[in-house]
Amino acid sequence: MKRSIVGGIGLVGVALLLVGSYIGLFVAPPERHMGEVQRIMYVHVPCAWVALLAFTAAFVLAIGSLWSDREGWDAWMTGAIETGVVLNALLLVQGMIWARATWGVWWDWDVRLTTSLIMALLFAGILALRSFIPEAERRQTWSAIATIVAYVDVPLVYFCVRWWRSLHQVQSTPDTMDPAMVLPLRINSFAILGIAIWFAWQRARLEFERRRAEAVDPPAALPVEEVEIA
Amino acid sequence: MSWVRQAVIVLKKDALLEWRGRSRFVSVLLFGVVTLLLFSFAVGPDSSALRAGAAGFLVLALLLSSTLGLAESFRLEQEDRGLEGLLLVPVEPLAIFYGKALGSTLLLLVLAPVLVPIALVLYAVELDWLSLGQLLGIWLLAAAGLSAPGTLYAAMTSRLRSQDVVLPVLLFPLVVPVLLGSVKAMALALAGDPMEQMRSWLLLLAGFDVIYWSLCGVLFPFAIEEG
Amino acid sequence: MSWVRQAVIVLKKDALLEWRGRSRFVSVLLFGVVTLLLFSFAVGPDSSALRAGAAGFLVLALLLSSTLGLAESFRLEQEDRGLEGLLLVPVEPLAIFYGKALGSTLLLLVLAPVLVPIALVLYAVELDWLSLGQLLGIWLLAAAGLSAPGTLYAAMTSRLRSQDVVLPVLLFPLVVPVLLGSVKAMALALAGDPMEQMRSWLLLLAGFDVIYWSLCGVLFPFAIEEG
Amino acid sequence: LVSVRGLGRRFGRHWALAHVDLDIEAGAVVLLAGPNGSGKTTLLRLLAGLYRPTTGTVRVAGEDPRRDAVSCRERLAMVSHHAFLYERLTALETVRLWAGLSDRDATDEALAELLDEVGLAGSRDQLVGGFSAGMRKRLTLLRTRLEQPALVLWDEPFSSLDAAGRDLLRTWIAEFRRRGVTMLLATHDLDVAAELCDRAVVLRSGQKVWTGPPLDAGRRVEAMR
Amino acid sequence: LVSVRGLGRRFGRHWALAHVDLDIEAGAVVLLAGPNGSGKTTLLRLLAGLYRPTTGTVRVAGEDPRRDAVSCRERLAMVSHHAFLYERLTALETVRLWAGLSDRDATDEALAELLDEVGLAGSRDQLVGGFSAGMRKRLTLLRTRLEQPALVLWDEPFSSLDAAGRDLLRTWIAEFRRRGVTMLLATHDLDVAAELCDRAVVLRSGQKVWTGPPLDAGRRVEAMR
Ligand code: HEM
Ligand SMILES: Nc1ncnc2c1ncn2[C@@H]1O[C@H](COP(=O)(O)OP(=O)(O)OP(=O)(O)O)[C@@H](O)[C@H]1O
Ligand SMILES: Nc1ncnc2c1ncn2[C@@H]1O[C@H](COP(=O)(O)OP(=O)(O)OP(=O)(O)O)[C@@H](O)[C@H]1O
Ligand SMILES: [Mg+2]
Ligand SMILES: [Mg+2]
Repeated sequence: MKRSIVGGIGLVGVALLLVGSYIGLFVAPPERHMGEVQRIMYVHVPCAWVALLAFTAAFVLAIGSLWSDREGWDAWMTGAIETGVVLNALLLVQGMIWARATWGVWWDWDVRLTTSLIMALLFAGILALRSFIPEAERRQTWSAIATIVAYVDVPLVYFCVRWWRSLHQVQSTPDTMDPAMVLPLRINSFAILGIAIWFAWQRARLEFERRRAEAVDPPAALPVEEVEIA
Repeated sequence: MSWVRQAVIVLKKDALLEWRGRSRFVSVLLFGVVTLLLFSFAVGPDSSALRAGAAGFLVLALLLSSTLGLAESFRLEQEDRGLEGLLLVPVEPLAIFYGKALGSTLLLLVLAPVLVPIALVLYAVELDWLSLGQLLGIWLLAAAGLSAPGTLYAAMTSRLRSQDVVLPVLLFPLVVPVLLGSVKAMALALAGDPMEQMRSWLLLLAGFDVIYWSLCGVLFPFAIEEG
Repeated sequence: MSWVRQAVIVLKKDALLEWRGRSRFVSVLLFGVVTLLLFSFAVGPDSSALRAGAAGFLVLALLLSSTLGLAESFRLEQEDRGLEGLLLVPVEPLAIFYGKALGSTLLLLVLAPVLVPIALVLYAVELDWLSLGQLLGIWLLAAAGLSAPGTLYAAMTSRLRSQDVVLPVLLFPLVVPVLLGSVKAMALALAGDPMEQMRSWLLLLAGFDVIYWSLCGVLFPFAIEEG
Repeated sequence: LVSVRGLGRRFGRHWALAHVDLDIEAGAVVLLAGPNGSGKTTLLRLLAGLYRPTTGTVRVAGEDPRRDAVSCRERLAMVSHHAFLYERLTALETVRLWAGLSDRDATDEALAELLDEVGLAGSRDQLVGGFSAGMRKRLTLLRTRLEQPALVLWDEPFSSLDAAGRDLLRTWIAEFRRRGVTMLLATHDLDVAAELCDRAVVLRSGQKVWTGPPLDAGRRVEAMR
Repeated sequence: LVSVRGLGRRFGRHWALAHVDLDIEAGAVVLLAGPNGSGKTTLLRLLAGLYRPTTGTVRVAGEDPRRDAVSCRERLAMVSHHAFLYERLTALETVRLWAGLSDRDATDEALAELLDEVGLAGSRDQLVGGFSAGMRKRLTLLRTRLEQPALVLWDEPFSSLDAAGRDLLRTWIAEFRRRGVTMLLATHDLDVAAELCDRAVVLRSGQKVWTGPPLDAGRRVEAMR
């Protein structure tokens, strides 16, 4: 039941992605200065948004999993982090391609780019940390702690372009954008969100099952012999 | 008993151990010095490149020393489970955190009077008193910024087998803002700050310090109780 | 029993422990990567300065990784006095030395395929196949040169609690020549070698390797038996 | 004072402790016996909140030693396999540290007297890193005297001690018992311990298999071979 | 087999051992008794060449354990306070390592049988880092079986062992004795040890103060309080 709902969300996501990308590639106008490469924005920005969202979800789940040590929190948190890391990696790759096309370099130590890279390293580091800890409870607590600590970087990724001068573009609003660009951007954002939910759910379930597999049942209870004390 | 008093006792204990194992302080120091030296070998005899990188090298030496110092401090706690002994007394986890973080900050501060002059000489930088003051202020902010998350992660990784290596992996990306902020600010202090950019970097450092000194304090009890 | 066979067993044991704490290898590697990243933050966005320092940063990352790896390896030996247990079997001290030194060299070699490409990308260096080959050759020589005295040093310092402060002071001057040689040679491999200076640096490195691998082998039994 | 329900702890795929129910009224002294690896240490560490239970609950004076760690541990003292020492402190500095942290403003003379009591007067300014096995044990035993515990968890306190040390420890335990301190005593020296305890619990493969008079515990453990 | 003359060892300003003369003929079993901190461990470690003598000489089968460390240690096995384990090896891997290094080409079955003998068959693939105190001790005892020693130095081998473990160890020592292995047994369990030994040496503050029949050693140590 739950499974089919999530599967449905994923499928809708894929469908939306096709529609949105079609509009983005063939219907929306090219950008004035950058030309056709700018169309990479229709995946770049949704990836960025959903990655930030995934890490935010992981942050909330981490707080939950410190609060009550329920296993579910941990599994979902891992799913969210993995999703975020994948999207973050995609974001970096797309961004680098875009940068090569418009700025002429693959990489620049610009604040936005730097903070995004740090974000990827931080959360990938948490996944690494998890693999080093054999005990499930400790793994849960420690990765929750590391997630909360790492999350401080996430708002920085979002706001850094406003706080420091940056090569990278500052946020625009729908008012400052061509409506023909806003539509495919919106569609693709929901598309990637749907796919991300499906992916996170799969990973969370896997994590859950992994933990279940570790958890062998206790041996059958032995009888207790009680001798009266004189 | 108030945890503040406990924190002071923990700090004093660490200072005593530090003093007993002077060797350790000397070698952290030496490590810093040698790192500075190595950087100048690595970059070569081109003194303008050296001067340009001086701030960066100084901060890197600070960073590496801090990692080593913290890792060692928690190794002593694990040797005969001293930390567990503290928790059983009981010492408030908060006291352990702030005691250790403060101790680490102080240790890094003590490095300044040695490392800074060496860097200035090696890298042929000239400095007036104002800039020197700025430099030390930045040093303090950076030391504090490295110590808080460093203490948290050192406490966690000291229970892992390979703490020496896991610690930097977790810590380094986290403290990149500290690193960047202090490198930029120091470079401005060394080379002059015509465009008044220093303030924003100092704010970044101070903001980082405030956030992590409180956040890590909240998280530390969870980290340390995990048996 | 021949000490060569024992050395192999020691090496295999270390490899197994390494594998169990896979974490450790991964993190030595990550440590190297992160260090490389940090250098580029520290030096700043000026990519020509970065390119100039690429060789130096690579060697420094190698040095730091090797120190960490070796220190960790001997820490495992001290945890429950495993090393003493080996000596009592008895294992020839020579076998321990060559087993450990070889293990360390191998660990450092495995780092190359990851660290070198990253450095090349980060520091925007372009390279043909010949230079790449040279680079790896230098890497091997440097790894060996760091491992032999490093093993000796780590064995001594792992007992440091009751030993003198001088030991770290002894090691660093020992390693600096290896460092210098490999930085120079790598810089030539990266930037081209119009004046054919590479040979002399390689000879220097090879000479150091031969000397250290035999000298430290001779000294190791003394270092390890000091109780 | 102590109440344990369905307690279990798993390490990896191995259950070190399972299905343990245990109630200890205030003032009782319970002998904890069982072969090597039967889960004694694990049980004591769970009571001190040093491990998290995999299943079941632990209550010490109604509190959960994990959630309310500090207030639980104010009540208890533990002597464990590890001595909790810092190699580079002297004996006196060590007890001064412990006393300071538990807010007992003891003078150095008072502390030196305590050291004298465990026969370490001559080594008070020696670094504990150079202590012999028995001297370490003697020093760690002092923790029970510095705190004012209502519950003491002894994990093999007799090991490494010489005859004099054992006698001393025996009188201490008897003294604690007289003062109404609740105790759990895990040891393999069952003959020595039996007379000090009110009742015994025998563990086997992590499960409680027997409770009864302490004098019979030895026979019960023997029978398990 | 063992000959010690004027042996002394100083740590810092403290003499842990002084003026010790001792001769042990091949096949003799000597009980080493004395209060905590009297120098038993120090003496055994000097015999194994793990400490350098400050004064005096040590000879094992005519050789100096410092100069000819390897050939001396081929002859001897030592069970010490430390178990010499690597936390991340399993029990089987540990004995395989020891066997391999001492050039005994034992099959895994043979090694597993040895583990079974000390009751660790069920834990052969468990990492020793998770072993209980007694299980570690049991594992380290196997070192005496893997080498073919002419001299065994036992430093408190009974501590942490349960009753079954102690019995097993007693039979092992008796068996070694029958086979003519020379042994030095430092322990505080004097009643258990007395019957296993030929004679006793009592140390006090690092000096040899008494030698005599093992059954009287306990009384002699008691008298020292
Ligand atoms: C690796 C390189 C890059 C990274 C890591 C990166 C990262 C990000 C992130 C995290 C966002 C979303 C945050 C927000 O909504 O403010 C974003 C948005 C955006 N990026 Fe990038 N970016 C990169 C390269 C580029 C390049 C080369 C361009 C084009 C010159 C570009 C143009 C944009 C635009 C237009 C937005 C949307 C801003 C808005 O209007 O809200 N990015 N990028
Ligand atoms: N940290 C751990 N990791 C893995 N396994 C553990 C751990 N602690 C205990 N065990 C396992 O749990 C079981 C019980 O161990 P425990 O230390 O409680 O035994 P014990 O009764 O104290 O034994 P002993 O008398 O030898 O001290 C053993 O099989 C041990 O291997
Ligand atoms: N490495 C060392 N550094 C400093 N002092 C030491 C060292 N080893 C032993 N000593 C001192 O030497 C004395 C004898 O110690 P040793 O360990 O030989 O005693 P022991 O007879 O084995 O005692 P126990 O019965 O407690 O094991 C003690 O006073 C101890 O403090
Ligand atoms: Mg135990
Ligand atoms: Mg001893």
